[in-house]
Amino acid sequence: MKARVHITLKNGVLDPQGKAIQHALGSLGFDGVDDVRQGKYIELDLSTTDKAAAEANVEEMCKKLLANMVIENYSIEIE
Amino acid sequence: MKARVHITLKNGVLDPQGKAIQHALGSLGFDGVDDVRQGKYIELDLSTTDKAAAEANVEEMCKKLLANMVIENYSIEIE
Amino acid sequence: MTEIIWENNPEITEDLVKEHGLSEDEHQLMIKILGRTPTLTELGIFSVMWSEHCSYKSSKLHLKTLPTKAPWVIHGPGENAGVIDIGDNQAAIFKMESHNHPSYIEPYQGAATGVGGILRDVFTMGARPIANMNALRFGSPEHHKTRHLLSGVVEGIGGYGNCVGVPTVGGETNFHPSYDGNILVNAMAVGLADQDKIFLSAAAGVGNPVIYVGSKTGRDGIHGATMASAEFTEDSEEKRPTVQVGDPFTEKLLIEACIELMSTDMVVAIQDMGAAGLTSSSVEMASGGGVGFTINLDEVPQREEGMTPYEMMLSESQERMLVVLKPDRVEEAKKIFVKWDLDFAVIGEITDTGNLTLNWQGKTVADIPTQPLADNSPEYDRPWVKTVAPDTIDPASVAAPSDLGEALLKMVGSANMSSRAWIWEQYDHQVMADTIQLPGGDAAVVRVHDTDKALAISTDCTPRYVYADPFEGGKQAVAETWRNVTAVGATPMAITDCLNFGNPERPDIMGQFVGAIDGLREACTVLDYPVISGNVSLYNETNGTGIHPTPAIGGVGLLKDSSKMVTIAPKNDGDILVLVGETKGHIGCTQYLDIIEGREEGAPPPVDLEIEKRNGDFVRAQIQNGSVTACHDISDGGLFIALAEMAMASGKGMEIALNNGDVPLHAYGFGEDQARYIISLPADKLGEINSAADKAGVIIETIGVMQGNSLDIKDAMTISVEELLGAHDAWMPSYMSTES
Amino acid sequence: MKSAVVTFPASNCNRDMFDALEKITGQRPHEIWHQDTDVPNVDLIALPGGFSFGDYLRCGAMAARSPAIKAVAAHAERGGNVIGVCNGFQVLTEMGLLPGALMRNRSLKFVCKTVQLKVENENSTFTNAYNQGQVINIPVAHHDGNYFADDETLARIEDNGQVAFRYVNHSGEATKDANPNGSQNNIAGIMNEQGNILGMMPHPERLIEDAQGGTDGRGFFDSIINSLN
Ligand SMILES: Nc1ncnc2c1ncn2[C@@H]1O[C@H](COP(=O)(O)OP(=O)(O)O)[C@@H](O)[C@H]1O
Ligand SMILES: [Mg+2]
Repeated sequence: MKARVHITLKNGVLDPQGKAIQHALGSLGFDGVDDVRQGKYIELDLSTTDKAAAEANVEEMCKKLLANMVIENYSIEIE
Repeated sequence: MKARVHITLKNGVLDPQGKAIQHALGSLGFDGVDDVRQGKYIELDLSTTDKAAAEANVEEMCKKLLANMVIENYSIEIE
Repeated sequence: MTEIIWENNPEITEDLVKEHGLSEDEHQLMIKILGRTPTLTELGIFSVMWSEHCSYKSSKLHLKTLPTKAPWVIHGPGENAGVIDIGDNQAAIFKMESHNHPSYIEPYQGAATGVGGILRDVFTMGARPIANMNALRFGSPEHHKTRHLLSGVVEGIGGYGNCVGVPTVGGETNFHPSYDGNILVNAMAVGLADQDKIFLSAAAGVGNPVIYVGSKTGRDGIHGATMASAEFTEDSEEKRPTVQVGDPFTEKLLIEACIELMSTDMVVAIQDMGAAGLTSSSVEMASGGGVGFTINLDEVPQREEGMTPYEMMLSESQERMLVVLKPDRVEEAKKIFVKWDLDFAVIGEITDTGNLTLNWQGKTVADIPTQPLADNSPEYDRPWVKTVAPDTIDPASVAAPSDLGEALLKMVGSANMSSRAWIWEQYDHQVMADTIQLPGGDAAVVRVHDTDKALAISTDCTPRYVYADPFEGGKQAVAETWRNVTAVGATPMAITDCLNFGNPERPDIMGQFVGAIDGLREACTVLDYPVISGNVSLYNETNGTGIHPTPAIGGVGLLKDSSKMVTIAPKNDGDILVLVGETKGHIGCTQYLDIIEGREEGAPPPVDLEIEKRNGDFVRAQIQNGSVTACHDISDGGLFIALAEMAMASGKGMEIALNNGDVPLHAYGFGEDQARYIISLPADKLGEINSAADKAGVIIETIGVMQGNSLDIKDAMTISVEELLGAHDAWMPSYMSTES
Repeated sequence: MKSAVVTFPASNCNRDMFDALEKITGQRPHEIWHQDTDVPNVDLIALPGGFSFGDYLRCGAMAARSPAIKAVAAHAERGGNVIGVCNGFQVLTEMGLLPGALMRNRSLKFVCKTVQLKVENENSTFTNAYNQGQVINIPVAHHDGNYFADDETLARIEDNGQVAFRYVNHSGEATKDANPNGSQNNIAGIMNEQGNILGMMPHPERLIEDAQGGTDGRGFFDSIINSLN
């Protein structure tokens, strides 16, 4: 199965990258961009076919490695 | 409106970050991870309310800045 | 008096005061200063200003006793960083600071923002930063968090320093279980300025505009300063205060913009927003200049909506500065910040009231006399008990190892003595193209751009010595930086210190602090090596267990002619190796005793400062007159380790015969007697050096010659340099590539 | 030789490049700010190392879209010489002036150390002062120097002799251990087909005086000067 994980910064945590992208878009003449936030997107190919197990497993991976729980949130989709 | 952009590496392009994550997951005892690919996830807040215009605009942003078309693909969702 | 608006203001209860870390006495003093009950914003301001971190309330009394003056000291403690004269109207500006607690919670960002903060302290004075250093202590390598913390801290330091383009040229790294729950991340920055272009923080000129520049203010690290002043418990990890995220890109722009601004004559005063952000910067600038500040908080650039005055004043968002400009120069200054894409806002002006007056949404939310806030901050004479120094261990009582060569290999490949290349290769240590002594030597050396001069920098402390005997350990920390700076041929000029200790409310910990300060004072005095800046970090404890007392010292020296610099690597076969200083085989508290015998015991080696000075001055003179081809001081691990390090650095072997008399060879070789160096020289210089040593009253002895491919020590070992390198280089990469 | 150095926000080797050019050519280079829309008439434009725009989003991405870059491209179009060192190399690939891309180092870690490079093509504008196959020391300092190109591109640049420098060991072999970042074919620096644009990750400007530990970087600049005569 495939797991898709989104890792984003928690609210209120400064996002220097997002800020810089927003600024760069402005200089390239793109108007009306009020905010930009950058996160990570991770795709995992899992050998299991048990959706619940996959979900629990990926949850563990996020907590242990993929996300930095001090400043980041994660969300998981399994398919 | 919100635009969500996923930027992923093209097939065949080496992904050092994905490889490293896969390896690290293995050493942490997570079995059955066949492949990992890492990409970027960018959220944009747009002031327009015209979905088609937003889509076209973000498409331009991807081509001009957000993605490197030599190695990356992008996909856009508007909401 | 201004009418203080109470709307939206909670009642200032005793609990609320307590939560802000203020004692009852401090609460009463605050009321006395204000002449009334504080507003919430005012309570927040008092609490951070009177926190241990900002007020030095437990340490002030003792810090005052440190020597801070010398003819070459331009500004000592009291400014953002210390300043020394390095000739030709140039000045070196430096300081070291801790970022311990944030780095334990989030190692990458904690360490990164530590680097950012110390850089601002240096460039706020008008200096271009030219070198970063760090002093790091982690828990035992076996502790389950150590790898994660080490990798995050190193990446964070590199991530920030590399991006801003200031070379990270050296540091020190120890592992010890006492840091398991409380690592130490101390960062030092060194900058260069012209002496007539040094900027201070004292504000002046009623009516002058107060300008905010840099990044916007968010809700980051609110209460960081009070956190840095509180002991850790298991659940402070859970509370996870909003972590400050560093933005090195903005910092780089800020450095360039500030340097550009300061090249004009527009600036009256300037101050970075460090711990306690807008609060400490505005209070220090106002009280320092004996003036008042009126600030309109609505003008503060804000990253988030709905921020309260309390939040704005206590936010520790990074990459911000406060500037007082001359009148009518606002537009001109603004152009510079617009060019560098930084926020720029006029947020207030200088008044003659002496008060910090904060307005927000048409109301006054705080009105505090700054002089009493700054000057009447609490000062404690905390009770302390002297540390009882352990007995000296008789070298003859420690059995010899079965194989001296194996012992040496084990030591060069141990956690605490192995190569740190894994760390420094993650730091850009050559950007600016002036690094002329790379990491791995005794001191880092960076050229003063476009001159023949260079600065030598070293950070040092041996916490196990300080723990055993704070006074001797304190002396030793200073002496070791002095020795390291000397060993490259530089003249030691001054130090910065970062004093990391446990809970000062415990008399035994306070005793460590007082003892160490006494040692620092004595060493600085005898070595003519004043303290010009520093930082105190207390409450480094977890669940009541304190760290080893760690007064990290950053020493800086000057090489007037950088072509005279030497490294630890002898270059030529046939060079003679000479041991400088007396070897008695002091075995207590040594690396040998710890690594080979598993004993952390005994008195540390005593430091005779007179001999230290005599030997160092002799060695430096020989380097400066060109007699010496390489030099290495002898510290951790003793003579054998120093020889091995020289052999590894040069890739060449040596043949050594020691005259150990009745000292057992293992104690002679691994003992950590102080004030010693190994120098290498061409054979034809030997006569000259011998007579110079005689004249100076310095004990020296020829111990061998550079030759072959092995470290060959008579009656002790023959080990190929390759094997030494294998063990030395392997530990850290292999440790870091295994998962915990 | 007349030269110019482009500075982007958070370039940090611009002064190093400037000083190296000044010392070696004896003439002060021009300074180009990223927002300048025209560039002086010079023999060489250098894109320096550093972290333009923080290296946020992708290294070199934002710099490659700045106003001065259009003028740099026009200069290259006219046959003018352009070099990009480290971040400058990343900018050149992002601009599409050089093929391929620079990905995160295989180790995922920043790497700063002195490496050995083999000179692959002694006839080029940028290497003629060295000998074919010569092994030189040059420092690297980067987080994203892992050169990637698709197979076809890779074959083409190899066949055309566009590879200028390769990471090797002391004996001149392009081994895995000698490769500090995982680059394909151990590629450290490449040129465009016309041979007037070069990008490389290592920093020749950091090794031009004995005090810096050697002078192996000088040959690079000397080559460009030679090629103008
Ligand atoms: N241990 C110390 N030894 C000498 N000076 C010290 C020490 N600790 C702090 N100082 C000095 O006290 C002043 C205030 O320090 P600090 O609050 O850390 O500065 P900042 O507010 O700039 O971060 C500085 O001038 C600093 O150099
Ligand atoms: Mg400061």
